[in-house]
Amino acid sequence: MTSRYSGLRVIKEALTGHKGWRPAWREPDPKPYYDIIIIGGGGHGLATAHYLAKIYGQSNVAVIEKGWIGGGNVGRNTTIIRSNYLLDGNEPFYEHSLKLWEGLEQDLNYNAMVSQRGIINLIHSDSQRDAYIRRGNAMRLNGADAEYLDEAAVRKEYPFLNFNDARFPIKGGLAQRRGGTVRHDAVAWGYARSADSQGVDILQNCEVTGFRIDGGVCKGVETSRGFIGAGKVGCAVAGNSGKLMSMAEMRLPIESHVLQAFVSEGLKPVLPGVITFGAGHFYVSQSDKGGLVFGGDIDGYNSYAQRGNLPVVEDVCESGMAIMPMIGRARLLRMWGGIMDMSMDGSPIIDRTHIDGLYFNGGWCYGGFKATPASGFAFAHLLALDEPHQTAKAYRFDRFATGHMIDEKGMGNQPNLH
Amino acid sequence: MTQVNRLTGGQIDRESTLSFRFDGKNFSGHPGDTLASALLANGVRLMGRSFKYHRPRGLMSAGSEEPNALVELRSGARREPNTRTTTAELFDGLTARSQNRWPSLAFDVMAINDRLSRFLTAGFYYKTFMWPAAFWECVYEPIIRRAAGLGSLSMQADPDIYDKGFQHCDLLVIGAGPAGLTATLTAAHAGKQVILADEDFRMGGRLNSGRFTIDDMTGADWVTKVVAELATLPNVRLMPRTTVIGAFDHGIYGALERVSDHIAEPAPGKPRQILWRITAAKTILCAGATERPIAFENNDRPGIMLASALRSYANRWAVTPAKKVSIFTNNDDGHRTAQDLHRLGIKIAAVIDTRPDAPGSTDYEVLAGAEVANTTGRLGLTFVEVRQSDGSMRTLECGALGVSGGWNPNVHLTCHQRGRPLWNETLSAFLPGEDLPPGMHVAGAADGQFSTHGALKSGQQAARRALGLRGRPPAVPEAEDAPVTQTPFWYVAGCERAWLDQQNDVTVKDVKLSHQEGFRSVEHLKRYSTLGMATDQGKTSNLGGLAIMAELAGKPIPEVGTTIYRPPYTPVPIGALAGRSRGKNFKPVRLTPSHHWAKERGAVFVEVGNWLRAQWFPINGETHWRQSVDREVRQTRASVGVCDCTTLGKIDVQGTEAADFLNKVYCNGFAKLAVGKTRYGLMLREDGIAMDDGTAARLAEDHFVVTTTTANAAKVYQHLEFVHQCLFPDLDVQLISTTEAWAQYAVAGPNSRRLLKKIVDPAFDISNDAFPFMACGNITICNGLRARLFRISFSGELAYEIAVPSRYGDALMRRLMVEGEEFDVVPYGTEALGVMRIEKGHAAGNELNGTTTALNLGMGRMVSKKKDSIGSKLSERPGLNEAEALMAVGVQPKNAEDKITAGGHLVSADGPLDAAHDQGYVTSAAHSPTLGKMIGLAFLRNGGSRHGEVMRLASPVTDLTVEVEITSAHFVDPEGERLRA
Amino acid sequence: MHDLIAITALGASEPQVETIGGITCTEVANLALASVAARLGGEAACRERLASLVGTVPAAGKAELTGPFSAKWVGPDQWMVGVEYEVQNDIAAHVKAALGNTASVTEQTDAWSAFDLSGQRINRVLELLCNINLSSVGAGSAARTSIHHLSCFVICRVPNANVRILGPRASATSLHSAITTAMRSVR
Amino acid sequence: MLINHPLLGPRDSSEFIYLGDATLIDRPDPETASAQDWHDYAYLRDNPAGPHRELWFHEAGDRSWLVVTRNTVTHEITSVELARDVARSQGRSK
Repeated sequence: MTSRYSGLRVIKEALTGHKGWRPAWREPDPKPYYDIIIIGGGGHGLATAHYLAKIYGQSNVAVIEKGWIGGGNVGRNTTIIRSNYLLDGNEPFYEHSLKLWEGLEQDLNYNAMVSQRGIINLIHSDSQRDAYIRRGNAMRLNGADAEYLDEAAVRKEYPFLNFNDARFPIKGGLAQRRGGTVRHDAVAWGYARSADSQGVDILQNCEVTGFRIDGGVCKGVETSRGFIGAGKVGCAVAGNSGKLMSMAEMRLPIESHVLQAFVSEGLKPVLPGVITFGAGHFYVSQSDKGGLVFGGDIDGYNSYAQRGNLPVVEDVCESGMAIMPMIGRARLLRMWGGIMDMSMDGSPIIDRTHIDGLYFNGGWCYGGFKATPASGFAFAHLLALDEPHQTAKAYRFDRFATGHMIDEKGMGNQPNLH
Repeated sequence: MTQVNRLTGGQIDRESTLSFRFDGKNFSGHPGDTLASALLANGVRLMGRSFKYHRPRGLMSAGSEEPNALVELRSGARREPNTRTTTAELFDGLTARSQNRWPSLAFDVMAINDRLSRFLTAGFYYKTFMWPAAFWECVYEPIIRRAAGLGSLSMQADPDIYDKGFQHCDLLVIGAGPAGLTATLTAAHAGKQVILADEDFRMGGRLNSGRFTIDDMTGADWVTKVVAELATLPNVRLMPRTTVIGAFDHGIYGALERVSDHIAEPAPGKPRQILWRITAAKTILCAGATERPIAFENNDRPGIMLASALRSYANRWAVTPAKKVSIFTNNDDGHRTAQDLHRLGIKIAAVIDTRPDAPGSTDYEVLAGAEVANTTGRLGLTFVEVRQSDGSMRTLECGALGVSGGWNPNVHLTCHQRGRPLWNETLSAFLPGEDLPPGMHVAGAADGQFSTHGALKSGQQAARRALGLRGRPPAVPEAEDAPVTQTPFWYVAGCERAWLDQQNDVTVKDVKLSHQEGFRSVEHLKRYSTLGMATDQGKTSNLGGLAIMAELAGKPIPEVGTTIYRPPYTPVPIGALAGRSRGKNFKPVRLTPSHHWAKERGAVFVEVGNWLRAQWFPINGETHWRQSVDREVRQTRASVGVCDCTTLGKIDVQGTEAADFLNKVYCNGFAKLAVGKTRYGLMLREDGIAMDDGTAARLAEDHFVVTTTTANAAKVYQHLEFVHQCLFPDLDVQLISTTEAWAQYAVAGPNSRRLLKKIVDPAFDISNDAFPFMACGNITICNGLRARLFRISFSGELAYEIAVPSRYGDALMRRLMVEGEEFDVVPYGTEALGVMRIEKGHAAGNELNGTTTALNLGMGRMVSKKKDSIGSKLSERPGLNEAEALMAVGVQPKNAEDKITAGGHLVSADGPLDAAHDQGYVTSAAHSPTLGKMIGLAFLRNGGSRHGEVMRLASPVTDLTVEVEITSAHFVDPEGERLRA
Repeated sequence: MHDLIAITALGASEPQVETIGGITCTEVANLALASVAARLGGEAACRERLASLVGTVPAAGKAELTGPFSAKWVGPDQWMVGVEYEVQNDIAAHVKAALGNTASVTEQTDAWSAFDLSGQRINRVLELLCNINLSSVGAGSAARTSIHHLSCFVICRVPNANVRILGPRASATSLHSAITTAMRSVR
Repeated sequence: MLINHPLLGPRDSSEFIYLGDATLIDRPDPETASAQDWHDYAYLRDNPAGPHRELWFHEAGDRSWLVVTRNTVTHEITSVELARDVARSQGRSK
């Protein structure tokens, strides 16, 4: 079991040569059986394990990860948290997530640097303003915070934006002050350390090669480290959901796409919070190390390659220069690609499958990071009690058959448009 | 200040002198200098501060791998933070400023962090700053953020321009060292289109930095000769100052050419840089190798640098950081550096060689089996403490220490498509793996060919292999061919504060702590300790950290992992990736045929997609847009108005089965539409949701003109082609977009017919009987101009849309204004258009928002059950047909003074204002001059049967809550008498 | 004859001509265009009649520029026919008459703006504008590609010396400025 | 990426617009298909990690819809066909 972190502890260790620090989590061997197995040692899987142990008293739990924990999308994203959603199926869920973020450090005894510096969506046209006002109102009616800023207010708060020769002038913005950023890797490590300290086994370098299903019941998983039995198996491998679930002969309302993200060289602080361009594909924030962390649209074609191509890089930088011409001489330092579970309506799925004992969590599109706590919470709830969590009732597999899509963007059944 | 450290020789032009400023002091250098070499020449060793501990730092390298000597180059709006002094070419008047220090580079108060270093270990911040919870936001984080970053932005718009371009070639050669040059020669002589790109401003690679001879000339002279020859060949494109930044799919490479960075500012109209997208059938990577350091206590002082860098500065730039230097090496190449320096008259204090069997020298002392234990010198190296083979300590006085730990091939681009480099035991280095990007070959030092001869030869061979050349190759020039072995020596045993990543201040101690806390995979190590995450992308630090982790884990290096490299090879200005698409040129503009006329009229324009449309036409005395819009509406409804609606998409649908085709893409029927008639059509997506609406006019049995909304024109055309090519390939139908071919104007209002009669040629009868509502046809106007006339109405008035070839649009508008004077004709813009369509209850973009069905829009009955059409089946799903489904309604304020806000939600009359009582939302709102109050269109649960109900319109974000009455969406002329008049 | 006065795509009464560094960009205003799409089953007949109108029917990616009537390939069994506006201002009717029911013909004259680029080594300009392998471009090649986010035709008369660029008429101003800024940067 | 257009040769992928899995050609028969068939057609995907037949539209080019066979792991393109020909070969007509 891991001992607590604290400022005093850091000082004490510093004075005694840091001899006392122990591994943040154990490296146990797999047990033959667990009550619950979570496939996927990313943010969602590790969060699920943490809440299973902490909220639902389940500790005979394993998280199995094919590589190293936190190596997927939680380790390669633009670290934004927000709950600025429009539809009733989404907003309460993401607001729940934001509330969990707000208490995360205390909950995990790990400083993931949740930084609520605010997020603003810029508005460039009248119909866009109408849509954002509708969204802001939906947020407020759901108990979240939202603020409409007119052009003058935006100019005051973000004087460095392009108000002079913008092709699509800034006409206002919708702000959520409680939005912000989080040190993404620390989220995975914090959940892992906490889950581990509550008895959860984290099994790294353990790849699932198949499900053992007899009589329509899932009995466990075949892995590169042998068969592991389980009462219930929860899949949380967004990005690779298609690959994994095909082992259970399931086809999903999901395509895998690549989303690129970028970081600039470290710069002295210039950005107050997260800014989203409304007339192109660009959103940006600045990390605590000073790098501009930014991204845009997905490349748009199915891919598991974890890398993208130049046209999207250029498109993102064009949009960036369109609203922030002062970043022209800042240099793009790193670019990377993550695999996104792009779902058919742009919203996730947290649901049972038709196979008893097999549960699914995925379809996060590129909104997965901000959802990490609530997703883990809701998935833990479903796994522990076999019924959906209050905030995740709408995330069903059958919503496409019944016509209850949750389509924030109104793009229909074309995943790369969400 | 004079150039005290300038030596003889070198590839600089001593004829002319350049002056420059660093931190306010004046210095001088020569053409051919980099800022780094010029500063060294002037005796400057201290050039920067590290990120975390603010340690004094000088040059580590002579190339783009430089982690320490970064400056803010240039001033004002052209300030470039984090610029490497080692790659910045010197120009007259250059100004540079050191970074991340206060108040000065020599005295930086933040250096206190160095004293606190034991507290600021890897990942310390994850363990603290948590109490009290509120303090993170308001106390801790602001402090951390203030310390963030190195250089700072000017916060002004980048004044320079950037171009982008495309090139195609048979062979792209990356790197103009010995291998790259022979590869290029070979391909060039074979008549291939070749591009040779090199990041340096002088081609030749390390041949410029050493004293190698090729055949009977010096390496540098050989380079000059070869480059001169290549320059004369038409099929060769030489691109110095060009960094290939990434290898992308299918042989597409990104390359950044620095066109004007070597001069004070770009010539007028000329770009600062060009981003090239090079499509190469084959590629040869000749990126060379980077020398690797050895970690030892306090190995980061100014004056301590890579031995090869010392050699480059001495040979190429004729400078040395100090008159007396030592070398610390584990291989023969370190001795080569010592010899070169000795020849140039620099005193070698000693060569410290970790190997007991180190080669001796008669020119200087060699300490075999020795190692550097520590160093001293606060702002620059003064002494080196050496632990000799017998364990005794010895102190050497010297101002510079060259460190050589062997060489790492620059395999970066081989990894850009997730290829993995392979560990090579004899070189104890990673070499290019098997899974190279398709079409890529590797040669020279990048492929582990460390001897000059080996490099020359492998370049030629790679080119022959890549291009499949036959026949006997010409002889490879004579050059040194010493066998190279590298025995790993990563760090001096027992060192703690020994830097691996100098910019991010990651030391051996930090790697040990990461291991102790379980962050043992290379991915965890990087993320936890920030090793290799600095602006140098870990070029000199990753392998050292990896090696130490491997030792701690008791595993071979490849098992701990290889960090796979991603683009860009070196950081790229965001402006260069954006190119010309910025500011007003971010996206092309689309102008309507009446644009120039409208501009004369003083119209206010609005962006609609890429279109610029007249929003309203203010006239004298009008101080508020509402006045203009109300007038335009009133005048149109009272007499006649004209509006440019060219932006609506127009698609020509022809073919003997055109009608059958439209029957499939519209949910309502078109088979029976008569020639000369127009019909409103609603298009669904296959998922049953409304995609777009418009009209289809049947000009002939086999000819329709379909209109789309402005926003969806491209999407609808794409959809129609999909339905035709992919679903019904044997329908005889042809689709052509003709949006811009025709200038199309709405002429609306009770007097519209009388106005049109004045321009429509008499041969065409447009009376109500001859040309009733929804009629259409080809006509001529103004005595013979071809035109099309459609009797359709968006405003609800008697109205037409008339179309003429675009070139005559301007003239037609002017003519309508003249002929219309007697009717007091008014031009109206998109605002008045919007007001009138809301008054009439017509759906538009705000209603067709991608989530609404025909049912929601009040057109449920339009979806024909008699035929199959796109979307008809899935529109039948229960969730889309619930009793509580949203239905289009109108809303009016109970109190006529009250405001209606689009985006406001309809909440039940009583109960709390919350999601549970949310019943719908307002999509569009406007002030109706006709009704004298604000009105809106909305979607309301089961709205069809709730007319007359009173609800609350709540818009918390605009601080609005008003009582509204639910009404029909048709506020004006619900029976449609006017448009049939 | 009607008395309405036409304006060019750039909005003036006369075509615009600009010469920068030995390269000239000329707005072309006297070009009449009609698109031709063969009817299903009428492909062969359509080609036959089209040949008699324009000479040889251009293959994919090619243009026929010899006779008074030019033609370029725009898609499978689709071509664009051009002629000087003065010669035939109602080109659609003329072409339809020639092709009868073998093809659908659509007036395209004012859907496009055209610019002739001529001078020394104009490939230096083109390589900044569009992704075409210029070394493989010969006389009579007609590529459709993106220029400054616009879908354009690049039709080669004399390699590296004379090309015609067709772009959407409504965006003529943006296209023209993209071409001339590129001319400036290679000057 | 480069898409080797069957008529025009290699063209940059930025000239194209991507739609998705080529099974979108197999629109169910409105006469016989069940609600389940329509759901599966519109919403379920194989989403393979490997060769994938997919639809691209040459938007800035000749307006052809293409069926491209591309490996979703390596991005290697092994075949490009005109969607119209593919549709016909799969029995689609009018």
